[in-house]
Amino acid sequence: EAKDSFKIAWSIYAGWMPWDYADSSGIMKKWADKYGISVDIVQINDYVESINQYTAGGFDGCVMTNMDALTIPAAGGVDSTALIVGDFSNGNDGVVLKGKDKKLADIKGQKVNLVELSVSHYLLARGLEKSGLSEKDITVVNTSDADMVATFSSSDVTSAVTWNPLLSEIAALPDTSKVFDSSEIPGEIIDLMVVNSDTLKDNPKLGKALVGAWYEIMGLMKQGDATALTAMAKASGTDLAGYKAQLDATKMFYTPADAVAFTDSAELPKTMQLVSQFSFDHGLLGSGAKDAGTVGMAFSGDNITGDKANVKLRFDSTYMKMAADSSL
Amino acid sequence: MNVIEARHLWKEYGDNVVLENVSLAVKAGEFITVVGTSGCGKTTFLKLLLGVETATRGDLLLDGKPLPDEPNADRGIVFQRYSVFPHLNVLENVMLGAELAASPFWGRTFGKRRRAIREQAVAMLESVGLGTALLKYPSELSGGMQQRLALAQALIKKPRILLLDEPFGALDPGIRADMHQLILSIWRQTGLTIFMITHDLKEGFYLGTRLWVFDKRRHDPQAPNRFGATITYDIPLGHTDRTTLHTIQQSLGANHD
Amino acid sequence: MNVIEARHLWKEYGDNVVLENVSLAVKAGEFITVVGTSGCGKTTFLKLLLGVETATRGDLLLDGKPLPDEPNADRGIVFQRYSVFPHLNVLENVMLGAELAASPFWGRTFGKRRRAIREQAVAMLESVGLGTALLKYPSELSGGMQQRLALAQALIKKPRILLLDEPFGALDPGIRADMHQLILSIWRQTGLTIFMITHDLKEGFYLGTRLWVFDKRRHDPQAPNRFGATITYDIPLGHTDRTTLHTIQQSLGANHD
Amino acid sequence: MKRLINQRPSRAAQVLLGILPFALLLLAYLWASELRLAANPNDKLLPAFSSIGEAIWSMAFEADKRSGNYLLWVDTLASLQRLGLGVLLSALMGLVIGVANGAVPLFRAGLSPLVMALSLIPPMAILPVLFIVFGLGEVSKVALITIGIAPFLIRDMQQRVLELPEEQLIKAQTLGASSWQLILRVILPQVLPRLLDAVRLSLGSAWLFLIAAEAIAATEGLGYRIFLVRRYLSMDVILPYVLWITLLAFLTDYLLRVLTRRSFPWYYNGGKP
Amino acid sequence: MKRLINQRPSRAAQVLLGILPFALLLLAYLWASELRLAANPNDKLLPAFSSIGEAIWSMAFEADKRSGNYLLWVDTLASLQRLGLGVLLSALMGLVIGVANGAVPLFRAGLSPLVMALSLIPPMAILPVLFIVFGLGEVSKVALITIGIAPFLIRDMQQRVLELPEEQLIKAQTLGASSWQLILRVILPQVLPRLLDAVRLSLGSAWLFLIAAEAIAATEGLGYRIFLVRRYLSMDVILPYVLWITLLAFLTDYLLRVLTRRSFPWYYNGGKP
Ligand SMILES: Nc1ncnc2c1ncn2[C@@H]1O[C@H](COP(=O)(O)OP(=O)(O)OP(=O)(O)O)[C@@H](O)[C@H]1O
Ligand SMILES: Nc1ncnc2c1ncn2[C@@H]1O[C@H](COP(=O)(O)OP(=O)(O)OP(=O)(O)O)[C@@H](O)[C@H]1O
Ligand SMILES: [Mg+2]
Ligand SMILES: [Mg+2]
Repeated sequence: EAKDSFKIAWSIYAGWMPWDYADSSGIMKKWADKYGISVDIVQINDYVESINQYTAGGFDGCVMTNMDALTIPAAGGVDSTALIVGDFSNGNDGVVLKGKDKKLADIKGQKVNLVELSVSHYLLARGLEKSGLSEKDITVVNTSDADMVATFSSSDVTSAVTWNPLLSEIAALPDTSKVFDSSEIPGEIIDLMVVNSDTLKDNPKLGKALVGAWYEIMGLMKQGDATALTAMAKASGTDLAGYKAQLDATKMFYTPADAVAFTDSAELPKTMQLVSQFSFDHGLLGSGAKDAGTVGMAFSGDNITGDKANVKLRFDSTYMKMAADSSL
Repeated sequence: MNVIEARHLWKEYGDNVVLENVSLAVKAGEFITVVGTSGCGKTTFLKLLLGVETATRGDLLLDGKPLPDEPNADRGIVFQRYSVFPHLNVLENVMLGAELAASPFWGRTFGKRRRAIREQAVAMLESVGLGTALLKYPSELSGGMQQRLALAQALIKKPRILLLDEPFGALDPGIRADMHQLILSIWRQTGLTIFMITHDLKEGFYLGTRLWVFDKRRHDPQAPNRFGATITYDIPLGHTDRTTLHTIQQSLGANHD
Repeated sequence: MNVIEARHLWKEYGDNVVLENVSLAVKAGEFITVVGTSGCGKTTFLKLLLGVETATRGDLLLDGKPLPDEPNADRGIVFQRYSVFPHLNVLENVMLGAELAASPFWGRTFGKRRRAIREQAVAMLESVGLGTALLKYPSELSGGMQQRLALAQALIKKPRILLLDEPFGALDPGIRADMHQLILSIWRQTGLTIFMITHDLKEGFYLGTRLWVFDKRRHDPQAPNRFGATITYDIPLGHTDRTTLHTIQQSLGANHD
Repeated sequence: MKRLINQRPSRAAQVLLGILPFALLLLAYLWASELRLAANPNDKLLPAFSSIGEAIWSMAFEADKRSGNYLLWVDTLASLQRLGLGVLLSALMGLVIGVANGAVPLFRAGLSPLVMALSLIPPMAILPVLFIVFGLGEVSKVALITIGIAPFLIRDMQQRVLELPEEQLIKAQTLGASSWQLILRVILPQVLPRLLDAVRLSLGSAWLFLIAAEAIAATEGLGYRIFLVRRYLSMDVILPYVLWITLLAFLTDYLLRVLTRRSFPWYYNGGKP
Repeated sequence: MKRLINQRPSRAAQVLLGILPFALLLLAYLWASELRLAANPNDKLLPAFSSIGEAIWSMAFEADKRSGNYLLWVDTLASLQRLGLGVLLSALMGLVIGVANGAVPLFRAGLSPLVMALSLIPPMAILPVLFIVFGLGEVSKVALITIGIAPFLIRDMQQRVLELPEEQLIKAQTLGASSWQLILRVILPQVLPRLLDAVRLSLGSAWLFLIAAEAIAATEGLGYRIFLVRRYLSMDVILPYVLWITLLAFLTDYLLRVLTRRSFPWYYNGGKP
C-alpha cells in the first residue's frame, strides 16, 4: 500500500558506510523531503539479524549481499528487488592460511574457520573448485565473525575465510598467507540495497529518494571528499587510510551508469546461477526445494531464470537509470 | 443445647483409619482437655472442628447445624507454633482481626477507626500481660510471650469456641504455670467453650472440666493403621479417683517406642 | 585426685560476661547434674569442658593438667539434637568411632576387622535396646531411640567423661523415664564421670550425685550482660531438705519472661 | 461457597487445567501460522506443523546430503557430551574446593573472597578471552560451562558444609576423627546429595553457556544448529530444536532427581538438618 | 597442634589470606603481559596497565569524537536501564503470578505446569525468535531478561508461599480473613523479602541475558561495547569493562541486601519459618 514513512536497515561494511553518511549528513533527509516522504535509516549490529528483520517485515529495505538476498528473503517468499547495486567485492573477502608462502591447495585436510553459509563459505567453495578440491577435503568450523580475529591467534586455528576489516587484520599478522580472495572471482559477491518489491511498486518515491541520495554521496566519494570519507572511516571504526585500503578492495560503482551496465550485463544471471546452485547444495533454499531453480530470479530485459511462477528476486536497474539520466 | 455434637464420626486418609466412630456432645462453657498418644488423631479431630478437614463418615454439628466447611471467626485457634504473624508486631498482630472486619478490601484502617481498634487491642494485650511489648516483633518475644500473643489475637475476635493444640508444649515449666492461670481466668471471664490438646496428663486434669482420652480400642500389630482412635475415657473432672489416673498413665506409657 | 578442676574460670564474649569466677573440683565417678535459667551459660561451660571454647581467664584442668584445647575421645558428648549422623544407619553410627581408630586414612574397615567392630557395636546397641533397629536411619527412629543411639555411639569409645546437654529435653515424659533407667545403669556399670545439663530440676535431683545451679550472683538491670553466672548452689544429693529445692525453684521461676 | 484459597480442584480437573494453557498456545500458533501462510505460502517465520514435521523427519531420520550424518543425533550427542563434561568438572570442583572451603577455615579465608569475585563476573563477557586461552576446540566450550557454573557450585557446597550442625562436627571429634577423617566420613557423604541438588539447579545455566559457546564456534551441536539455520530463518528447524532441548533439560533434571532419591535414601527421610 | 578444621586465622590473617590470591593473579598478569609485550610491543592480548589506564581514561572522561558522548557512562546507563526494567518486570510477574499460584490451588493447577515448561527452555536458544517477535529495539532486550529470569522468580515465589506454615493460613481465616485479605495482609508482606532474595539470586543470569542481547542488537551498552571492540581484540577496553560489570554486579547485590535488611527487620530476626 502507499505510505510515506519508511525504515531502512544497514550494518557496518565498507561498501555500506555511505548509508551512515546519508543519515548523519542530512543528505537522506534532503532527498526524502524532496519526494515528500520520510526515511528512517537504522544501523543494526548483527548483519543476519537485520536481514531477518527485513524478511519478517520489520523494515522496508535492507543492505545485503546477492547470496543472502536469494537465500533469506527470496527463499522466504518475500518478493525483493535489488534497487541499488552498490559494489562488488574485489579482494574484500579472502582466505588466509597460517604459514608463509602457502597456496590454496595447502588447505586440504584443514579445519577452516568461517561464518558458515555466508558469502565467505561461497568464496571458499569457489576457490576450492578452482584448485580442483571440494568441500569434502576440508572441515568447516562455523565461527562468529566477531571472534575471527581473536581466535586466529590461538593454535588450533590454521585457516580462516572472512571479510574486511577483519581480513586485513588477520592477513597483517606475522606468518600468514592470503591464498585466495574475491578479486579472483570478480563480480560474484555483490553488495545490494534490497527493498520489498510490493512496497517499491506502490511507492516509487522511496526508490527515487534512496537512489538519489546514494548517488549524491557516490559523487562525493568519487571526488575524494575528505569530510565524507573521514566520517565513514570513523563510523566503521578505522581511520581514513584504513578505510581507503578497504575501498581499494571494493569495486564501487561510483556512477549510476557503471551500475546499470553491470546490472544489465549477461554475466549477472550466470553469477546468480552459480550462487543458487551453491545455495541449493547447502540446503539454503529450504527443505522443499527440488532444484536450484526453485526461486525464480528476474533480470533486465524480462530475462527470468528458474521457476517463472515463483519469481522472488528482481534485479531492476530502472531507478539507477533515472539517476544516470539525471531525471531524479 | 449442645454447642458441638458428633455422631459416629470417622476420618480416614486412604487406608489409614485415624478416627473411628467418635460420638460426643459438648455444652457451652465446657473446658475440655484432650490427651492421647502421639499420632493418635487429636490434631485431626481439631481440624475437623475447624472445618479444615472433613469427616469421611458421620455428622459433626455446631448448634445442631452441620459445621461450616472452612474456618471462620466463630472458632479461634492457638497452635503449638506458627500461630502469630512474624511480619507484624505485637500490636498489629492483635489488631489484624478487627482491621480485616472493618476494611474488606485493604484489610487496613486509618484515623479514628484505627484508634478505636488500637485501644481495644492494647486493652486485650494488657490483660494477657503484654502491655509493655506492643511494638516488638514475635521473633523478639520468648516462647511464652508468643503464646500469650496468639491467645490475645484469637480472643479479640470473641470466638464462641477456642481450640488449643498443645499451646504450652514448647514452654518451660515455670512459664507454663503462668499460662495456666491466664487461660483459666480468660475462660472464667468469657464463658468460652474450650478444647485443649495436651501431652501432659497432669495439665489436663488441672485445667479441664472434662478430660477425653483418645486411643484405639482395637489393635492389629500387622496393620497398625487398620483401626482408628476414639474417645476411650470421658471423665468429668473433680469426680475422678487416683486409680483412673494411674490406669490412663499406664495405657499411655505402654505405647511408647 | 580430681578429674576436673576449675580455678577462677571466666568466659566472656566481648562485653558479654557469661561465666564469672567459677571454681570447682570433680572426682572420678561423680554424676553431676546442672540446672540454671535459659541462656545463663550452661552449654558454654560444657563447651569449655569439651575444649571447643577456651576460657578467657582462669585454669581448667583435666587430671591436674591443662585441658586439651580441642575435643578428643576422652570426653564423650550427647546433645539435645544433631548428635547422630543422619547419613549412617544405626549400626554404622556406632561403628564409626572404632572404624576411625582402626583406619586412619579411609576411616573404614573391611573383612575380619570390620566383623570384630561390628560385633562390639551390636552388643552395645543391644545393651541400649536398639538391637532390632540396626539398619534403620536416624530419621526413621523416634526421639528416644535417637538419643539412645547417641549414647551408644559415645560410649563405644569408652570416654572417661560423659557430657550430656539436655539429652532428654525433647522427649515425652514416658520415654524420659526409660532413658533415666538407661543412663543410671550405664553410669553404675562403667564408673564414668558424668556432667548432665537439664531444664528439669526434678530430673536433676533424681539422677545426680551432686547438683549445680548456675546463676548470676549480681544483677545490673541496665546491663544484663555485665555480670556472669557462677555456681550458686553445689548440693551433694541425698542430703538435701525440701526447703532448698523450693528456694531453687523460686529462683528459677523468678527469671522467666 | 468456600474461599478461593480453600477450593481444591479434583485430580481430573487438575490435569485438565494443566493442559489448558498449552492447548491455547498451540491453537494461537496454528491460527497465526495459518494467517501468515495464507499471505505468503513461503513464509518461514511460523511454519505449518506439516513443515515442522518434515523438518524433524529429515533432521532425525535422513542422512545429511553433505556429511552423511543424521544431524539431530550428531548434534545431540555433541552437545550432551560437552554439557556432561562441563557439569562433571564443575561438580568435582564444587565438591573439592567447596568442601575444603567449608571445612577448613584457613582455606576459606584464602579462597572464599576469590570465588565470590569470580562468581560475579558474567562469563559471557569474558568469552573472547576464553577462546584465546583455550582455543576454538571442545576445551573452550567445556571451559565456558565450567567457569559459568563452578563458582556457584563451590559457593553452594561451602554454604552447605557450614550449615551442617556444629554438634555433628564436635561429636565426630569426640569419636576421635582427624580433620581428614571428618571430611571423608562425615562431611563429604552428607553434602553429596546437596551437590546433586545444586547441579540440578545449575543445569539451566549450563545449557545457556553451552548454547552461547556453540553459537560462536562449532561444527555440530544443538546450539550450533540453531544459530546456523538462523542464517536463513529456518523456524521449522529452530522450533523443534528448542522443544528438543527443553525435553532434554527436563529429562536430565528428572534423572538427576531420581538418582539422588535412589542413592541417598536417608536424605529424603527428613534427614535434612 | 590443633586439627586443621579447628585452626581459625585471626582477623588480620583472614584479610591477608583473602587478598593473597588476588595479588597473585595480578602478579601473574603483569609477568605474562610483560613477557608478551617484550616479544611484540603491539600485542593486544595482555595490554600493560598503562594502556588499560589510558583506555579507561578515554572511555570515561573523554568525549567520543564521533558521537560526543562519554562512552563508559552512556553504556552503563543504557545497560542499567535495561537491566532494571527487565528485573523489575520479572519481579512483578514473580510476585503476582507466583503468589497467585502459591495461594490459589485453582491457579496453581492451571499455570504451574506451563511455568515449569517455560523455565526449562534455554532463553539463548530462542534468542533469534525473540528478535523477530520483539524487533531489535529496547523491548527485545528487556524481553530476553524477563523470559530468562521470570519463570525462576515465579516458581520461587510459588514455593515460598507454599512453605508458609499452614497454621498461619488457618489462623488468618479464624480471624475472618477473605482470600483476598489473606493474600494482601498475610502472604504478600511475608514473601516480599523472599522476593528480594530471589531477585538477588537471579541478577547473575539477568546480566548474562543483557550482555547476550546487547551483543546482537544495540547501539550502546556494556555488552554492546565488549562485543564491538572484541572484533579488534581491544583487551585494554574489554578487561576494564569486565571488571566494571563485576563491580556493578557486586554493588547491585549489596544494595539489594541492605534494602532487604532495612525494609524487613522482622525477616532478619529469625522470623523465617
Ligand atoms: N493430610 C494427611 N494425610 C494423610 N495422613 C495424615 C494427614 N494428616 C494426618 N495424618 C495421619 O493421621 C494420624 C493422626 O495425626 P494427628 O496429627 O492428628 O495426630 P496427633 O494425635 O495430633 O499427634 P501428635 O500428638 O504427635 O500431635 C497420623 O498417623 C498421621 O500420619
Ligand atoms: N559464640 C558466641 N558468641 C557470643 N555469645 C555467645 C556465644 N555462645 C553463647 N553466647 C552467649 O552466652 C550466653 C550463654 O549461652 P549458653 O548457650 O551457654 O546458655 P545455656 O545456659 O546453655 O542456655 P539454654 O538453657 O537456653 O541452652 C548467652 O547469652 C549467649 O548469647
Ligand atoms: Mg498434633
Ligand atoms: Mg544450652
